[in-house]
Amino acid sequence: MDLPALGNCVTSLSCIITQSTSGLIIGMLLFLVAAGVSLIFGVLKVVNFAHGSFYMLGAYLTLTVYGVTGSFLLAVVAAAIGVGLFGLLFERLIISRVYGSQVLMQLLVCYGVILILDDLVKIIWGAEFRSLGMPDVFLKPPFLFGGGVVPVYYLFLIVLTLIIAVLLGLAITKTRLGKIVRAVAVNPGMVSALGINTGLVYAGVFLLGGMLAGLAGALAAPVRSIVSGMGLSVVVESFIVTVIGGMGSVAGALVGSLLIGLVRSFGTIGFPLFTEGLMFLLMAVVLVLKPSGLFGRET
Amino acid sequence: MMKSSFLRDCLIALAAFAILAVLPFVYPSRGMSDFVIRLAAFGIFATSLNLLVGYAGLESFGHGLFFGLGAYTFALTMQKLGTSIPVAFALTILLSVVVACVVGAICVRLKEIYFAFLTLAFQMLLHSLIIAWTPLTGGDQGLTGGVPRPPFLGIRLDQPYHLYLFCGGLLVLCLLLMRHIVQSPFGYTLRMIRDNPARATFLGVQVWRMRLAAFVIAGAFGSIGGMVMSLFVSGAFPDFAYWTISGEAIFMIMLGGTTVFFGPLAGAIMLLMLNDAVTKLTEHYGLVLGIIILMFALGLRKGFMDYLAEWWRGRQMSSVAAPAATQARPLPAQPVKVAGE
Amino acid sequence: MSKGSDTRRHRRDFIKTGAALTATAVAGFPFVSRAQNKPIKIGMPTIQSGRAAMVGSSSRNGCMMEIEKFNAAGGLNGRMIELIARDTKGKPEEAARLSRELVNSDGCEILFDSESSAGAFAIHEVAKDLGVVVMHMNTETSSLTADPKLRVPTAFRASRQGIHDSIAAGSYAAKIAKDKGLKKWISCSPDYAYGRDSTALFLEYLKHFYPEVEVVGEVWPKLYQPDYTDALTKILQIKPQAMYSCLWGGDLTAFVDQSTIYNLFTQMESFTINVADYTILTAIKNLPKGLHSSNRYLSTFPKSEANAKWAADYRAKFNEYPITWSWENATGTKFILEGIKKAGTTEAKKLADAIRGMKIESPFGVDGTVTMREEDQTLVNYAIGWGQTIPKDPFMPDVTAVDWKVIYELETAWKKKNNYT
Amino acid sequence: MSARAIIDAEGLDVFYGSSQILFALGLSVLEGQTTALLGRNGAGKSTTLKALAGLVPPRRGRVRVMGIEFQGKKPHAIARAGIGFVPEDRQVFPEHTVEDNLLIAQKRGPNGEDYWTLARIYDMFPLLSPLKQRMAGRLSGGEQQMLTIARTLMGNPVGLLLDEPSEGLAPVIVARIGELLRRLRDMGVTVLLAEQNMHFCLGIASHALVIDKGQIVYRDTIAALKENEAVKKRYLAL
Repeated sequence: MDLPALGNCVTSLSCIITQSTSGLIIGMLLFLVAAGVSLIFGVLKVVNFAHGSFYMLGAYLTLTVYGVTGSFLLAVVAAAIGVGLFGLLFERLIISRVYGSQVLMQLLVCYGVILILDDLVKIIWGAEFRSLGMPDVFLKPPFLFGGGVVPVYYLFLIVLTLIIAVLLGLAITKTRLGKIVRAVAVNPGMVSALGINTGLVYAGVFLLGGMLAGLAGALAAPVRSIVSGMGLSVVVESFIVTVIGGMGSVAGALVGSLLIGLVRSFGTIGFPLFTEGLMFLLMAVVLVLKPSGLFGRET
Repeated sequence: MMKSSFLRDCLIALAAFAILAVLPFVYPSRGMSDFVIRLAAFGIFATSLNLLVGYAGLESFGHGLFFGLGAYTFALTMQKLGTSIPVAFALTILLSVVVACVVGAICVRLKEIYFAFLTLAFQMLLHSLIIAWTPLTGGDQGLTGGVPRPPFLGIRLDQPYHLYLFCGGLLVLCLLLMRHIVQSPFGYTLRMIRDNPARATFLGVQVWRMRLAAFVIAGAFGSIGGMVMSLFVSGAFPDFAYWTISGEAIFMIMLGGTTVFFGPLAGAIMLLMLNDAVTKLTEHYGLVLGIIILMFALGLRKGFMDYLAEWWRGRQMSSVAAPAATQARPLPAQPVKVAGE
Repeated sequence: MSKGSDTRRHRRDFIKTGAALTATAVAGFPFVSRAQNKPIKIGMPTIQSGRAAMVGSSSRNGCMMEIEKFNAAGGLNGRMIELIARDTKGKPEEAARLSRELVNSDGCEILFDSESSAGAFAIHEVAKDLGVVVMHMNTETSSLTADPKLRVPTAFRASRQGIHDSIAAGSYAAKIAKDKGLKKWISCSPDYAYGRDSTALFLEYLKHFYPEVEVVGEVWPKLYQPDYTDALTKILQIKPQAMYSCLWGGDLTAFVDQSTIYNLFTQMESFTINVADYTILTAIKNLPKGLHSSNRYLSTFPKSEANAKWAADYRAKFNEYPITWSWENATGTKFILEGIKKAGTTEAKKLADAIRGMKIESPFGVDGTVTMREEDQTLVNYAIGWGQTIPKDPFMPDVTAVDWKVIYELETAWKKKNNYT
Repeated sequence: MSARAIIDAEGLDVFYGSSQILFALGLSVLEGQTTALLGRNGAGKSTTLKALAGLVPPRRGRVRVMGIEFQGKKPHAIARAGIGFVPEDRQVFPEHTVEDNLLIAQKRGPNGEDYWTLARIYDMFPLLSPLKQRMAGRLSGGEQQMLTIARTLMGNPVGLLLDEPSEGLAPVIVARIGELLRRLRDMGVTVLLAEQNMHFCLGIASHALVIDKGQIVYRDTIAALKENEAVKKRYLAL
């Protein structure tokens, strides 16, 4: 523990700015994955442990498409769509068969898929870690403000994910489709009795979750190492976010992700050895005080 | 009637122990005895998890807490205090009971998925603690330097046959005890709570107290699994407290079945053998195991022993046409809440 | 007729096995078949899945470089080497289990430990238990061979060692620091045993050679942490003059990629000890210029024909660059094979006696040789040097070799301080 | 003019787990009529409606909507064929506003009918109009019942399955619902009305079915039932 260092940091404006932006960067990428996990859990009551693998697929797809076309934009779009479709297939062919089974059975199925995907990725792209490299557009000196530094790419990343977060939030609260999705989360039987094909809604949620995870993988590709098994830590953190924010809540996923980002960035200064423990501690506290999460519905 | 069935179980246990004792003379192989030791660790551990999942309806993601706690407490007691093995065993179980009381009291009030995540959080806290407390635990390197195995009561665990028989005997004993627990009135109360907590409360059962008791018992047995593992590898590693170890136990009980007492043991045998066979044959272990898991999970949609038991009951029903006395829980058939149900 | 003899042989085998088991039970020694024409089986618990799967492939490739030569030359009186690699998935308990199984069920007579350090300790215990020869190929944790309490007479190490690397790094970095007046240092290393030990020792020797150094901060990202933004911003906050990092593998490439967009490397001298390995050098798309690094494996250092040829052969054979695990495993294998030749047997005690203190020719040695030091059964006199990166092949054109005399001297002092003598 | 059956069922066997609720149940509801399904608590009224709506799949038997087989179809398919279901325990979406509840259910009828708009609904249910933006979970029981019926109407159904709309509500609200059902009948909507309370049905329904222990035990006009003291006493406890 290094509390004096933490004290020094929170009394210095430039440190607060830098660590907060750092928390924001970590949090926003996490949000893209966690939002899918949270929606899928909220609507389908499925613990999609394989969501980290979607993220991994996104990164690898980006690697390949970028390598072939040289266009980062194209690669990002391809990854989002590709992984979205994969999510759709995964829902239709695999996970829809264990709806209503014990949570642990769903977990087993997801684990099976993780094992298969990790190995397939290794067979297709090799066991060694890969790196995409920063696309030329973003190779510019970082911005400086308030004594803090923010690289161009991260600024792009924050703005883009914030836009997506807002759009997603609006879509889920304001559009008819979003309203239906939220209604399915509460009472799928009734929604079905009103003439709405809930199976399509389920598939759609997986499509959306897959697209977001694919996008996260694509956006992570220029800065993170791409390797089989890279989805694991992300999916574990996503579940922490989902629990903290409340299952099924987009706003909760956003706040939870940012909270985890901040815990990580300030925890590095104050509790350098125990940041992971800190995240789980936060999760435990939320579960004990308000099991449904900060933005969750009491059930 | 209760008594006589316990007596019968004791006899079966004795017979099993005798077979284990003779086995190495009939089929001499260190590989086999190593397998039995590992099976003892995971068999006890998985069965103890099923006390929670199958009998009490508490789906824990964090049972590895006790596996890790058991392994580390035992290994540390042996290394640092230099006590005899039975004393270290007793101390470890005692500590596990205390920890289980505290953690359980916090966790069992939550329902379903929240319970699962909270147990996971506690397990990961232990894992973080092990990693961070390097001077005591050796951090991520694990507790190295070996676990001493001084002789006690004529048992010399530094000799392979003794270690084998000790662990095998422990497996038989723990299974016997757990079997006794699930067949006791307490066990039936747990099942009633699992199937209908509201009814149980109505009948005056203190639901959370019963759940806590189940949690503590499962924790104590879980720590025995960890101790056996620590004896086997002669050390302890942070992996023993990582969520993957809970995951493995979950796969064992899901593969083997949650509704039959020996399901978890069958699952442990299956997963260990699968693991050993597949790693021997291919380096694409994940691919093969993943496909097998999917075949089981999507094909049977239940554990292997569950499947057998159902098939057996079906046969009996059709031949005798008598209502089957089911202690099995019907699978939740409805995928989602049906309107107006 | 043939059936009868089969049964008889079977019964004889059975009796023999039974007797062996009794012997095993009493003496704790495994039953090992010693038939003359059977292959010599070597068991290799290693990581073939998960994030560190590269360990397994490059280690096995390194071993095969030597084994194929040995077998092509006729083996040991016609007995060929058979390498059996198994996936531990990076789990120490699996490493322990597989090592036992390889010896007990598969009849392996020798173990190659190509695991991470936690796995190495587990395998070490097994070797002690079963009394087989084990060659540790990858682990750099110094205590494994330095601590006499852990010593096993049949266990050897053929890899770099943390203490050697740290002394070398300290002496090199101190020279640069003195020249450029770098006094404010920060460290950014993975938060686990290797990272902590290596960093503490580096800083100790850096101060030993240049006492004016002040450590102004430490950052400990987790192993396999995908994102280093929090660490980077903390470093930028502190504004040190120099940074030390022993991140490795995919973590290191991500760290370098992320540092680049923060312009971190233009703001301080960076001593990233593990950059100069071909996986890293080729994986990073925009390798920054001027990073200081130790050689993990470079075909240009030691600058010898043998080394260049070995690298070329390796690339031709496996269609990939050799890396540090490749040369370490090749070296370990060579010690075992030379030992077998010298002892004329695979019997554990005799083989261990043969290897102990042995000096062999090697492209990776300082003067064309490396030695398995007698006192602690670990590899010495391998090439250690430091240099600065350029973005293109040969990536690190000028490597300054570090003098082993300095290493020996400080290592002895270190051992004394830790009561390892 | 012989009216065609909007919905008819034959030989329905329905189980919950291992216990059988409906035994070879058959019924049909003719176009334009309001039929009351009467029976004591637990007789199987709700289960019958749910089976017709596809929410509880029958193990045996068949369900037809306007002559087309719908056995084994998902609830949404039956709903799209024009059968609207109003559950007994209301099941509004509590965290959606009243208007959102209505919008979710909005769809054209099976033949492209789009009679029901928000404006017409508020006209028909003046009570809901000032509550548009209120969360449905915060409405009173009577308001929720109104909303549930209104929500189902938004799907422009041809036939309505109404499960005990009067249950647990204050008399003044019950009277309003009765009035509403009469207006729907006059508009030509076909209704199957499950009720315990025969008197509530008297001014609404033209025909009556009596269900007991999962079987239809009586069918006739409601006027005839009113006079049949034996049936009333035996099956309806009146």
